[in-house]
Parts: sequence; structure tokens; C-alpha cells
Amino acid sequence: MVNPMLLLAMFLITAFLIALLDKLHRKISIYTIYAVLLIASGMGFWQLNTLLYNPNLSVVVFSAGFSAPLSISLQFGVVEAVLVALLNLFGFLGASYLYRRFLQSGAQAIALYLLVLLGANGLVLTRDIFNSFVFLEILSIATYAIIAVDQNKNSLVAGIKYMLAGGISSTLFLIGIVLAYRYTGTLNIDTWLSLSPIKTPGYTVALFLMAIGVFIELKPFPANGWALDLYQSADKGVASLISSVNTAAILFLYYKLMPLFTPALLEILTGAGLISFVFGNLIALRQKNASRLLGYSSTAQTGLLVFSLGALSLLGLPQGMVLRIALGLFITNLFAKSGLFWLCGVTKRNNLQDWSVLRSDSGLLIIFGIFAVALMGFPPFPSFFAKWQIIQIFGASQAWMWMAGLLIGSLLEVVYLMRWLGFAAKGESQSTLEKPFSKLFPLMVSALGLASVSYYLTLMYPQIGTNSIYPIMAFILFGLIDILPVKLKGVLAIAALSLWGWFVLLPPLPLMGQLFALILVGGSIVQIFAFMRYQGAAEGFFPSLTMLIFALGNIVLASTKLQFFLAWELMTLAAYLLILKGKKARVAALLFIVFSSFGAYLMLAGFSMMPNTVEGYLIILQANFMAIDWLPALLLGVAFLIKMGAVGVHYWLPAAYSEADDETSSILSSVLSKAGVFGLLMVLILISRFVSSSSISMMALGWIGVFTAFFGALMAVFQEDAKKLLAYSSMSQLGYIVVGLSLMTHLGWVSALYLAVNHLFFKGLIFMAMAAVFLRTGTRNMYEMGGLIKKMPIAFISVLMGIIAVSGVPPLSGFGSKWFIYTSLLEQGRYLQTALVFFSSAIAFLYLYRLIHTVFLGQAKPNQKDVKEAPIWLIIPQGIFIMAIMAISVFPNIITKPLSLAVGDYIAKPEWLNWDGYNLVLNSPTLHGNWNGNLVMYVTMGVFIIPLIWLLLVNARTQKVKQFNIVFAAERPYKPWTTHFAYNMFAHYEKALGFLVKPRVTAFYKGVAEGFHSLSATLARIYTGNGQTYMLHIFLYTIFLYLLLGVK
Amino acid sequence: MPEIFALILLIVISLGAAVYAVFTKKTITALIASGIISLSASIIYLLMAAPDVAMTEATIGAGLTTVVFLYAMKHVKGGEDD
Amino acid sequence: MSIAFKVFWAFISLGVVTVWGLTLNGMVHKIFARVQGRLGPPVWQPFIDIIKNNAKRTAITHGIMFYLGPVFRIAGGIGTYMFIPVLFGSAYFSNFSLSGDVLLVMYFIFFGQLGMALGAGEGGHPYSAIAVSRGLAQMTAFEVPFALSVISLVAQYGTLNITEIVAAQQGGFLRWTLFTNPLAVITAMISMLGMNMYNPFSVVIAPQEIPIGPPTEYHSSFLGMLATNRGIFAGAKLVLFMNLFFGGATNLLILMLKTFWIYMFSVFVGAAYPRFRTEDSIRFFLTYPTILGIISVLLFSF
Amino acid sequence: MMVLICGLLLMLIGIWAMLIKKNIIRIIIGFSILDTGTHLVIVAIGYVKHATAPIVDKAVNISQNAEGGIQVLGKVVDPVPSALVLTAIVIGLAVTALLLSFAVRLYKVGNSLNINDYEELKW
Amino acid sequence: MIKYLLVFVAIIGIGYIFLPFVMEFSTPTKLNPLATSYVQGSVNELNMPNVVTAIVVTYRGLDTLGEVTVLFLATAGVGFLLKRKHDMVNHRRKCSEILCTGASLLTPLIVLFGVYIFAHGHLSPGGGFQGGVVIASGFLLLVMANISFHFSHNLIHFSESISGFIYVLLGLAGLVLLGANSFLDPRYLPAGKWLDIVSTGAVPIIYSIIGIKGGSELCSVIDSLQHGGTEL
Repeated sequence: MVNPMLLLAMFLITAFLIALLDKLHRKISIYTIYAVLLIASGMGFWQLNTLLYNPNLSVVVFSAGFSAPLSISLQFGVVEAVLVALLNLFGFLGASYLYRRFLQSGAQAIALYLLVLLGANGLVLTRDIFNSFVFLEILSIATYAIIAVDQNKNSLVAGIKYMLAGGISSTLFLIGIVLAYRYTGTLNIDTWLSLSPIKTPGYTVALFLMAIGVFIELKPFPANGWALDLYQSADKGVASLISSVNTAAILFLYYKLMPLFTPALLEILTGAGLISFVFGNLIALRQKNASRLLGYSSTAQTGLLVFSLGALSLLGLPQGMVLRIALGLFITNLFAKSGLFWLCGVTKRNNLQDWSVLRSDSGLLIIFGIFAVALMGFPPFPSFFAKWQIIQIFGASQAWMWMAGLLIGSLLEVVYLMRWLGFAAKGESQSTLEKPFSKLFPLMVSALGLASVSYYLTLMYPQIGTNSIYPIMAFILFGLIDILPVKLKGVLAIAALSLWGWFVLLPPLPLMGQLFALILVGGSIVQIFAFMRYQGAAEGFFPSLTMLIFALGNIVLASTKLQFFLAWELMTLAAYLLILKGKKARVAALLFIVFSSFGAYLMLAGFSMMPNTVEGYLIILQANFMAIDWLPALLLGVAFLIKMGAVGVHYWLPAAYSEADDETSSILSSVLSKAGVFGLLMVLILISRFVSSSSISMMALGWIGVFTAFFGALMAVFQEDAKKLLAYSSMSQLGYIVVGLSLMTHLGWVSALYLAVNHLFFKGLIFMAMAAVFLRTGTRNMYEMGGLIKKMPIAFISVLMGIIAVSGVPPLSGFGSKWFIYTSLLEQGRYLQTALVFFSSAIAFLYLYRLIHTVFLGQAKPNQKDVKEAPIWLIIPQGIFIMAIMAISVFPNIITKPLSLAVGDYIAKPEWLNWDGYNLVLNSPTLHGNWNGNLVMYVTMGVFIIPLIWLLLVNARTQKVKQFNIVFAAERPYKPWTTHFAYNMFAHYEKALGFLVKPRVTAFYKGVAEGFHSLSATLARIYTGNGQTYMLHIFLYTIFLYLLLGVK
Repeated sequence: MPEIFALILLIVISLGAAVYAVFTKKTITALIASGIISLSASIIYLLMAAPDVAMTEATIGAGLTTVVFLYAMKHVKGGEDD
Repeated sequence: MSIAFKVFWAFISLGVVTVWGLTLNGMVHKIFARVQGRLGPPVWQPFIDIIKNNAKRTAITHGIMFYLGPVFRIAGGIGTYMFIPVLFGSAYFSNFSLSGDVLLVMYFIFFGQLGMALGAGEGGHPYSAIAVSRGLAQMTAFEVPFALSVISLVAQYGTLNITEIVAAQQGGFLRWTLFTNPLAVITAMISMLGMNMYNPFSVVIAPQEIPIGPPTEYHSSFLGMLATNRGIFAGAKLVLFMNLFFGGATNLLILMLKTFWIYMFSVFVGAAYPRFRTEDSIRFFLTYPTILGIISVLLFSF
Repeated sequence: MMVLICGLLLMLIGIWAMLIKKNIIRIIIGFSILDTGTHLVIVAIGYVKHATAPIVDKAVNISQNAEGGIQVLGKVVDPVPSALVLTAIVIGLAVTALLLSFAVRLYKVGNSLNINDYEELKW
Repeated sequence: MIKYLLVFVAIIGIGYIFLPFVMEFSTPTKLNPLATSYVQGSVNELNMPNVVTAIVVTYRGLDTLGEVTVLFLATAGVGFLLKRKHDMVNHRRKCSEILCTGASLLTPLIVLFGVYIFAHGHLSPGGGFQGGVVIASGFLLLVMANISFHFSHNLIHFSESISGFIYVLLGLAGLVLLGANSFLDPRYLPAGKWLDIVSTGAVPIIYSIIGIKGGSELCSVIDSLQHGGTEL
């Protein structure tokens, strides 16, 4: 084993001698500390390696030849080894970031830097409490001093504030140590731990002072004003050092002290950590300054770590597990936070909006994305697994408040980080960056390190399964070949996905699973063609796209909750990235990810209350034998409803669908929403034993679905933007699906699934056709189009087929879905819901007519006279969808029978439902009805063809006239295109019913956002900038916690 | 007994000096008061049978710290008073 | 019954209803004229119009949808009719009602309207589009009470099958829906006012504002086809209402009698009232008749 | 006991000075008073009634046992707090010196030592 | 006004926090076991009369090493903050004859006294730091008195570096000579005679090194602070 004394001695010798080395040459001293830091890090890894093969090795070393209580002991166990390895590695990276500073500043700065690391290492290693104080002081004083590398007014002031705060907290710590010594008679933590508990108030005071001394060094809200100023003003290399190395070491000290605390004390500090996490993130919400934002975020993350350590220990978990979870959070924060600080230094932009400079630099943008995404706890980064486990544990221990706090804080974090990412990816900027290698190097190492650590941590979770790797692999592989031409990538993606789907995905699935696999994966594969329309490489689509599709498959294929959630989060992330590709999609993507994350966190909470699933046995199969309580069912249900865009939580939907690229919108609408359907179905299967169609819950769900359908349709009527119209239309259609599912009957579910399949076809079809239109006309406003039927007949036919199918007019398949919905609703006696569904589908005619009329019919715009038909790549999927629609229209049984079989696995087919050839006969006690899709098709064709023949006979030689020739009405307008009736087409409808669609939901969410922002602003007012006030905060905070502790 | 009286006297001196250090307008007097506190503290240490500490406090606390303050104040002429 | 036979009888019944529908149309014009103090056209004027229009030789077209619009329209009319059983108990006059229930019929009504709207749209005349937008808007509104009354019927009879609904009303006029479920019938009759688009709901073909409405650009045999459809469609709707609410008919005479009076109801109202604005008519349909419909549904759902 | 209370009072006075004095130098003086108070408290905690300094010389009563080991019989004060205070004093000096040099530097940059004049970083 | 109120609350509150401790505090009448074993061990195993020194240099030598490091840090920090250009000249009043002579006579004595203090650290009160401060005060006198005296920066830096280096080496010697748990163990040199100046293993050497180290650090701090850095 490595003697940790050597480690410290090495640091000291180097620090002492660095001044002499510097006299030789500046670079020698710099490279010396690089070597020292790397060696130290290597020692950590070596020790780790030794311990892995020899776990029983004694890891404690004493000084001065005496054993522990007399002398000072150092412990170099696994955790210490990990920390030593990581901290020194980051020390090295930080040092290489500061290379230029060191060249200017000289030996003293280099020595100071090294001593920061010495303090951190000592703090990690020592098991003596007073020795901790000494190392804490070394760490702090070295940090104070190194702040001065940037000698401007702000950093000097921040330094003074920091020193005063640090001075106060270390004084409290010291007093605490000595008071405690009075009771325990020892300074060694291990000896101390073996003492029997002491129960006098004085001892509690001593513990409290000790704890609070360390705790304040961890910068808890609200006693952290000094730290924020420091992060904002210090050189970014130093800020990074403070937020990673410094904080990590102190945090470990806190961890070492934790077993000494009384439960009451630990509870209070844990609560304070949670408060810090939530409020840190809350205040970060309105930050415009990048480094200060990172400061708040750092506060929050430290709070999170304190909270997790405390909470998990309080729950009595084994330390190994606590550490593993904390390590996941810690590592993510370490890599990502220091990386973000370095990135701040590279961009030299303080205002978040100016981060758009990254836009021109995809490498840095990717690195930024990795950091941000990791910090938010998206898979596959370690924090994802850590948060997952924490929430599971909280769920099992019924620690609801903690769970709520954790999730709220995480959500706030998502908001500001994603907003930032949005600025970076979508802002307007032309300026370029100066990128010295010394500053880029640590960034790259950190990003790569984070990725590889994620890989190893992922291996620690065997229940993930091999399938879960595919999406990430796809992302990486397609990321690597992203420079290839788009056509090639498309072919590769289609081939890979099809093979995977056929050989891996479909075989193990039950019928229901296969059905969804076909909808989700099959439907997506068809739409990959549309992406192949781009010229050149069209970078950025395929990694996310393939990840999305693999993740969609994995959702169906999941056998454990973790697999499901993992796939779900990957899907969300991929969809976010795809949406973000849209030209003006910054806000839309933000809304999407915020709502999705909200849903995901609800799902997380829901999953935590759900019993564990058996690995290797699909959830949708297990669901049949399992049962969950109403609360998890509610949480999960809401989560899936958010994804489907149910009324009230649909706010993200129109924005995301309309601002994403057209192909993406198509996938979002036709495929992605079905993932929500799948989830909701799963929840309903899980609770199917407790609820029936007439349960209040299902009635309520039904009403939610109906109102979604109704308001979606009504809002679609008033849109000028074709994609918004389609978006609301999707929402409306998903409402029908929800109603169908809420029936909990065989017929109801069949109708929902039938509609799901149908919706995939017709919405994919319409979106593709409209994508072609947008591509050719360059606008999405319908009133700016007109008369395109002559220019783009194929698109017109697609849209025509699509709207006939949407509206449910016989004979196309849409009628089937309507028939199913109505009969299943009526059969269950849900008459009023039926009426409202009927109203909604009548309203659908309005927007559908508007869509087809204003775009394809009426007068053509003169500036669109050269519009051409769409490229073949957009037509291929249209063709496939049209064929599919025709097939299930003529032969509805090819879809209804498998659906019925699939549903039959969960809810048996009732006796009174018969397939009589092509005739679907319903003979339930409450309802009789029948539908023969095949015959209807023939009759319709008959009654269509006969008049047509007649017309052709009597009116064969018609004279074709120009579009603008409307002379027959005895008028010839001066500018015919101005007579195109398109803008505000349903003004009268708005007069009558517009009051229903006043933007209440928008107002609500705006109000919520506004509320959070003003709360955030109000809270931020406590940071007055006055160092003295900050000291006052520290004291008052201490007193407050003390009063909470309530020592008698 | 005389030790107790000496102790009380020193405590009174140091507390008085401390209060004076807070209330005085001039920083230089506050500094001197703080030196007096350290000095009396070091005698208190001696009475408390801690000669090592006493010595250290006398040299570092009373001596060196004051010198350091004085030098620092030399460089902030004009800004050292409220 | 073989398919060929069925088709044959379907055509016979179609012929009957066309003639009857057109005759009713003619009568309506006459009645309106008399109410307004005019002499009015002869009752057979619709037949003359159709023949005249079909005989015209000059014809222009704005494109394929324009051409197909009337075809869609008449196919919608015929199709709707084809799925309605005409005479109760008659094997010959049951059309293709086996292939679907009342839901199919209700949705098939849209088929023609949608096609017509598309054709009119391609005509490029703003009046067409304006009229279509008004018509569709009003349609969504009057469909609500109508749907409610049908739902009420479903709650009452437990079937969607028109033949079964008629069967349930057999055995004396007191068993007609009119008497067993009067609220639903009132609701349905009000919504029929909208369906027939006479005053006060004549926003689609409002002569003072948008002469002729959707068919603005249509002429010659196109117009003839549309006129024919007006007969068929009116007949189909009347037969549907008769079946649903007035006990159906066992022979053609009763059918004529019942449908005549059903039609006359809307005509009388139309002759007596001025026209609503579109938004007013939407509001109207969504208030009183809808409330009535909801009450009738609630009455039968418990 | 008296010394303990004296130390605590000195600490409180130091805190008081740190919290109400506007001048940074005065705040640092407050900090050093706080430090002195802390040291007094620590020494007071280590005191043993009627004991001598922990230096085993003639003043301390010792006896030699059979193996030649020396048994200290006389009362000495606890040496541990003394040892800790030694370290703490030096650390206090280091912090004070550093604080002062920050103050000096700040005065050269901002030409004021009033802590209220440096509130640019906030919120 | 509110601020004063809050400060008042804070002070009362901090006082209140200590209240339970003060209430139950009573001056002990005997040593706790750890302290007793320190006293015994110091006398028996290290042969050192000054128990505090035993703890500072030996038992808790790591703390002292840290303390030296803190001092080094302060020096580096102060020097770094108050960096000066090499050609900077201090304009000072010329000292009077008496003062100059007195100072140059006194300084060697003071330095000698400092050396005495740290060389006898293991026997009598005092030790490295105290001695170091005394040495530094000697030099301080020179600085204050004499215009022509300049610290030789190279010398100071050199002694800082080398003494620190030697200190760590002395610690490592224990590690090498006595085993893995013996970093900073002075017992690789003979314990010597009781109360002898050359006794107690390497402690006198270590304390002397600490004295030199501390002295040179403090000189450096004083030097840095007295010229105050460059004007910005």
C-alpha cells in the first residue's frame, strides 16, 4: 500500500522548494507541480487498485511511531483513494488551465496552488479532528491567497468576504473541537466513535459548533453570499478549484464527522442541505451572469450532497450504499461543475445570452452539452443513477418531504441549465473564440472523463440490461460518423434499426408489446426517409434520431423500472436535442424539456412507490400480475399524460411541435406521443384490478381525455400557423385515445389502440405532406399560401387522405376509430362524454377544412408560382402511410383482430362482440351496433363512381380555365390572390366560442414562471453585496439552526 | 489569593480594552487596545500554567500582529478611520 | 337476397326518394313565395332546373377537385340514403342498412359536405369559402343537439341500429319516440332546422351577403347534380328523422305523409323567422337545444 | 471559569466589532479580538485546578518505579489544549496578515476601506 | 436600525449558544486519560520534560508541520499580494546615530536569544515559533532603524525553502529508519540524558529548523507588508 505520509511529504517538499526551482526557470516549476499532481493522483489510483485486490489491507497509518489517540492517524481506504485520485486529477487539470496565469504570476502562485491541493489531500486523509482543522486552514488560507491571482477590485473584495466568513466558521469549528475534547478526551475520530454516547447539553453544543463550522464552509443557503461573490469574481480556474477540490475536501470532512452527530443534529443539517439545494436552484433561475449562476448551482449541488449523505444515513442504509450514491452525485458535479467554470473562462462571456458564441464551435458546444446534461441528472451520467436510487429509497422509506424537495430542486435545475444550453445552442452570434490549448485540454479531459466514468458506473448497475446500452451506443456511433452524407447515414440507420427491431425487439414481446414496437419503432423508421432529404451531411440529426428510436424500443422492452425510466429519459433527451435543431426552437425546446422533466420526476416518484419488478420479464407482462396503489398510479398517470399533452399540461406541446424541424414534428406527433399512450396503458393494466369504467378515477380520466380532445380541436381552429394547427390536432386526437383507455373495457382499449395506430398513419402522412409544403413555400402561415393543388398534387392527395382519415368520414379508416370510440363510450353509458367527443370531432372539420383549403385550394399566391413538388424522400413515407391507411380501411380486420387479441391478454373479449366476416357486431346488453368497413367501402365507391360516370358522360369536354378566372360568378377581381379567404377564417366561430380558448393555461404557466422568478428575485435580495451583512447572515443562520436543534 | 486578584484585574483590563477597541474613533487606538488585550491574555496564560502559550501570545499576538497591523496601516493612510 | 337484387332495389328506392325530395323542395319554394305574397315557381320547377342544367353544353372547370366536388356531394347524399332503412319490415326498401348503424349515417352526412367544400374551395371564389366556413361552423353547432338526441335514443333503446330503433317504436303512435322521449325529439327537430338551412339558419346561402354560397362557381351539369342531391339529401334526412323519432314507416304512403310534415315544420319556422348571424346561430344551438338534449340524455341514463 | 467567561465575552465583543464597524481594518481588529477570545477559552478548558505547567522539572512531584519508568504524581495542566492553542495562534496570525494584505491591496485599487463601498457583487 | 437590532440578536444568540456549556462547566481537578498518557509518555518514552513540546513536535507533529505550512502560505500569500518591482526604492527617514548603533548592537543579541528559545524548546517553555518570532523581531528592529539594510530576498527564500525541506526530510527519516508509522518520529536519534540539551532524539534539531523556518517566514511577511506592494 501507499503510505499517505509520503503523499503529504511530497507536496510539502515541492511547495517549499518551488521558489528555488522557479529561480531556474518558470516552466520547470510549473511542470514539477504537474508531475506532483499526477503522481499524487496515480497514488490514489494505485491504492485503489491495491485495495481492490486486497480488501483486507490495513489502511490506517500513524505518525510519530505512536498509535491513534496519542498521535495523528491517516486513513487511506477506498473512498479516500478515490478522492485522492480524483482531486489530484482535477488539481492537475485546473493547473493546466491556469498555465498562463502561472507563467505570469510566479512561484508563489504555484506554491499556493499546490498547497490548496495539499490541504485537500490532508483533509481527506486525516482521521484526527484537530488535524482536520489544520488542513482545513491550509486549504482555506491557500484558497484565500490564490484568489489574488486576479487582482481586480471585485475579486479582492470577494476574497475579503471569503476570508471573514472562513475565519468565522473556522473559529466556530475550533471552539467546537476543543469543547468536544473536554467531553471526549480525545481528538481522534475513530476513538471518539467508539465512545458511548454522551448526553449532556454542553456536548451537544460542542458538536453543534463543530458541525456548523464545517457546514458553513460548505456554503449553505442563505449563509453563502461570500461564496457567490467569489465564484462570480474570481478567475475561473480558481472558481473551478473552489467549487470542485475545495468543496469536495470539506464535504468529505463533513462526511467523516457525520457519524459523530446526534440524529437531531444530522436531521437539521440534512434539512438545511435540502433547503440549500432547492433555494440555490431557485435563485439561480433568474441569474443572467454565468459564473454567478454556477455559484448558485454549486451551492445547490453541495446542498444536495449534504442532503443525500445525511438523509441516507438517517434512513439507516449501509455506508457502502450511501457512498456509492453520493459518489455518483459527487463525480458528476466534480466533472461537470469544474468543466463549466473552465468553459466560462474560455468563452469569457458573463451574460448567458452571449454564450451563443459556442454556436459556431460544435466541439465546445458538445462539451457544454455533456456537462449541462450530466449535471441535470440525465442518463447515462452517474447522477441519473444516483438520483434514481435516492428516490427509490425515499419511496421505500416513505420520506415524502425529502423526495418532494429533491424533485422540485432538480426541476428548477433543469429549467435554468436548459435555458442556458438553449442560449448557447440557439443564440445569435458571429464572434469567434480564442482557445488556448492549455484551457481546452482540461475541458476535453473532463468531458471524456465524465463519459468514461459514466460507462464504468453504468456497469455497476447490472439490472440495466444490455438493451439499454443501444441508444447510447447509437448516439455515439452516429455522432462519430456524422460527417458522412445524410443519405448514407439514413440507409445505415434504417438498416440497423430494422435488423434490431426484427431480431431483438420483436421476438420476446407479447402481442401488445409488438404492437407498440411497431407503432413506435416501425413508425419512426418509416419517417427516417424524410431526414434523407437534406443535402450534404446534415449534422446533428442522426445521433439523436437513432438514440430516440432505440430508446422508444427499449421502453417497450423494459423489464425493470430502471430500464423503463432510463429508456424514457433517453427518449426525452433525444427528443429535446431534435427539437432544439429547429431554427427558432429555443423556447419551445426549453418548454418541452421542462415539462418532460416534470413528468419524469413525477414518474420517478411514482416508480418509487411501486413494487419492484422481476428482471428479464417484460413489465407489460408483469403488469398483469402486479398491482399498485392509487398514488403511484396517479403520479405515473400524470407523467404519461404530460407526454401526451393532456389539457392543462399541454402548454409545451404546440410550441414544441411547431418549432421543431418538420420531420421532427412528425415523429414527435405521430410516434413520440404514443410512448405516453403505452405508459398510460401500462398504468391502467397495473390498476385494472381496482378500477372499472364506472370508477370515479376512470370517469375523471375520461373527462380529461374528452376535454383534451375538445380544447385541442377548438384551439386548432383558431391557428394561422399550419404546424400549430396540426399540433393542437394531435393533442385532440390523443384526447380520444385517453378516453378510450379510460373505459377499462375490451372495446374501449381496442378503440384507443385502433386510434393510436390510425393516428400514426394519418398524422405522419399529413405532417410529411405539410413538411413538403413548408419546404417549398418557406412559410408556415396558411394565409400566405393558396392554390398549391396544381403545384403539389401529391402533397394535396396526402393531405386529402389524411384529413378524411382524421375527420372520421367513411369510408376511410378514420371512421373506424370514431365508431369504436362512440360505441365503446355508449356501451359504458358515458353519454355526455360521447356528446362532447362528437362535438370535438365536428370541430375537427373546421380546422381540417381550413388546412386543406387555405393551403391547396383557393387562389394561388403570385410569389409561389414556381413551387415544385416535394423531394422523393418526403414522398416515400407518404406513400407508405397512404398504403397503410387504404389497407386498414378496406380490410379493417387486419388491424382490429390483432388489436382485440392483444387487448384480450389483459381484458377478455366479451361474448357479445363478434367478428362476422368483415362485419363487426356488437350485441351488448346495453348497446347494439354494427359496422362493416368492407361493405361500406364498396358502397361508397359505388355511389361515388356512378355520379362520376354520369358527369363524365354529360360534361366530358370542360374548358380548363386559369386559376384567377372566376368570371362565371360575373366578377374579375383586380388582384385575385387577395380574394383568397384564409386569414382568420373562423372569425365568427371565435366570436361565439372564442371565450373558451382564452389563453388561460398560458396565463397560468406564465403566472407560475413569473411567480418563481419574482420569488427568486426576492430571495436574491438577501445577497446585498455587503461583507458585513454576509457575516451577520452566518451568525443568524447559526443561531437559527441552533434554535431548531433546541438544546435544553 | 493574589493570583485571583491579578486574574480579575487582567480580565477587567482585557474586557475594558476590548470595549474601548470597539468604541474608539481612531483605528490606531483600537489597535493598541487590541495589543493590550493580547498582552493581558498572555499574562492570564501564565497564571493558568501555560507558559508556552503565554510566550507565543506575547510574541505573536501582542508583538508581531501589532507590527503587521501597523505596517498595513502605513499603506492605507487616510482610509483607516471610519 | 343476392347483391344484385339488393342493388336493384336500392336504386328503385333511390329513385323514389329523389322524386319525393325534389317535389318537397318545389313545394317549399311555393310555400315561401306564398308566405311572402308572391306567386312563386311551379312545384315541378326543381325537375325543370335539373334537366335544363344537365343539358347545358358550355362548361368550365377550375381543376380536379372542382370537378369532383359535385360528385362528392351527390355521393354523400346517395351514400347517406343507402345506409338508412326506408320502410320498416320491407326487404326491398332497406337499402344497405346492414353495413352500419346510425353512427355511420351521421358520419356519412359529412362526406358530401366535405367534398363539396373542397370543390367549392378550388373554385377560387371567396364567396364559396366564406359560405363553407359559415356552414361548417354552424354544422358543428347543430350537430351537438342532434348527437345528444341520438345518444338519448341510444340510452332509451340500447341500440344504434336504426332498424331496431324503428322496431322498438312499433305498436301504436304512443310508442313513437315523439311521445316516449319528447325532449330528444324537440332537440332533434331544432337541430334539423339548422341542417335544412332555412331561416333563421340560412347563413350558408345568405342571398343578401353571399349570393348562392358554395356553388357560386358551379353551373351546367355540376349545378344539376347539386340540385339533384338537394332532393336526395333532403329525402334521406327526412327518412332518418322519421325512423328515429316518428315510428318509421311501413309503406310509402305513410313515409310521404310523415316526411312531408317533418319537412313542413322547418319550412314554417323558416318562413316565419329572420336570419341569424353565424355566431348567433352557433350560440343558439349550443345553449337551449343543447341543454334540452343533456336533460333528455340524463333522464334516460339513470 | 472566569477565564472561560472572559474568553467568551471577548469573542462576543470581537463579533460585535466585526458586525458594526464599517472600516475593514477595524473589522480585522475585531477578528483578532475574536481569535484572542477563542484562545483564552481553549486554555481555560485545559486548566486543571491548582496545577502547574506541563513541564516535568523540579517543580513537579515525580517518582521512579521499579522498571525505571517515571511516574508523574504532581498535578499539571492538560497539555493538549496548550499545544492546540500554539497552532491556533500561528494560524490566526497567518489569516490576519493575509487579510491585512488584502485590505492594503484593496485600498490601492478602490481607495476606500469602507466595506459599504464595495457592494457591486450582489444578487 | 434594523441592522443594529439584528446584530444585537446575533450577539445575544451566539452567547446563548454557549450558555449550556458554561452552565455545566466546572474546572476539572484531574487530567483526562489521554493527557495523562501524554505526560507519562513524554517523560518515559521521549525523555522530554516539556510535555507541550512533546505533543507539538512529536505526537502531533503533523499539526505542527501543517502550522509551518500555514505560515509558509501566509508568507507566499502576502508576498504574492504585495508583490513589488525589483527597482522599487523605499524613501525613508534616516535614522539617528544612537538608534542605528543601538539597533545593530541589539540585533545579534536578540537573534541569540531567539536561538536560545528554540534550542531549549524541549526543556523549557518556548520553542520554534516563539524563537522564530524573536529572531524576526530582531530583524524588524534593523528594518525600522536602518536605512541601508535590506533583507536579502534570496537568502530569506533560500532559508525558507531549505529549512522547510529539511523539516520534511527529518520527518521522512523517521519513516525510513523506524517504519511506516513513524513519520516525524524523532526517536531515530538517541534519547540522551534527562534534561540535557542534546537529548530527546531529533526534537531539538526539528525545533531549531522550525525556528529558522518560522523566523524567515515572519521576516518575509514583515518585509512584504512594510513596502506594501506596487501602486496600481
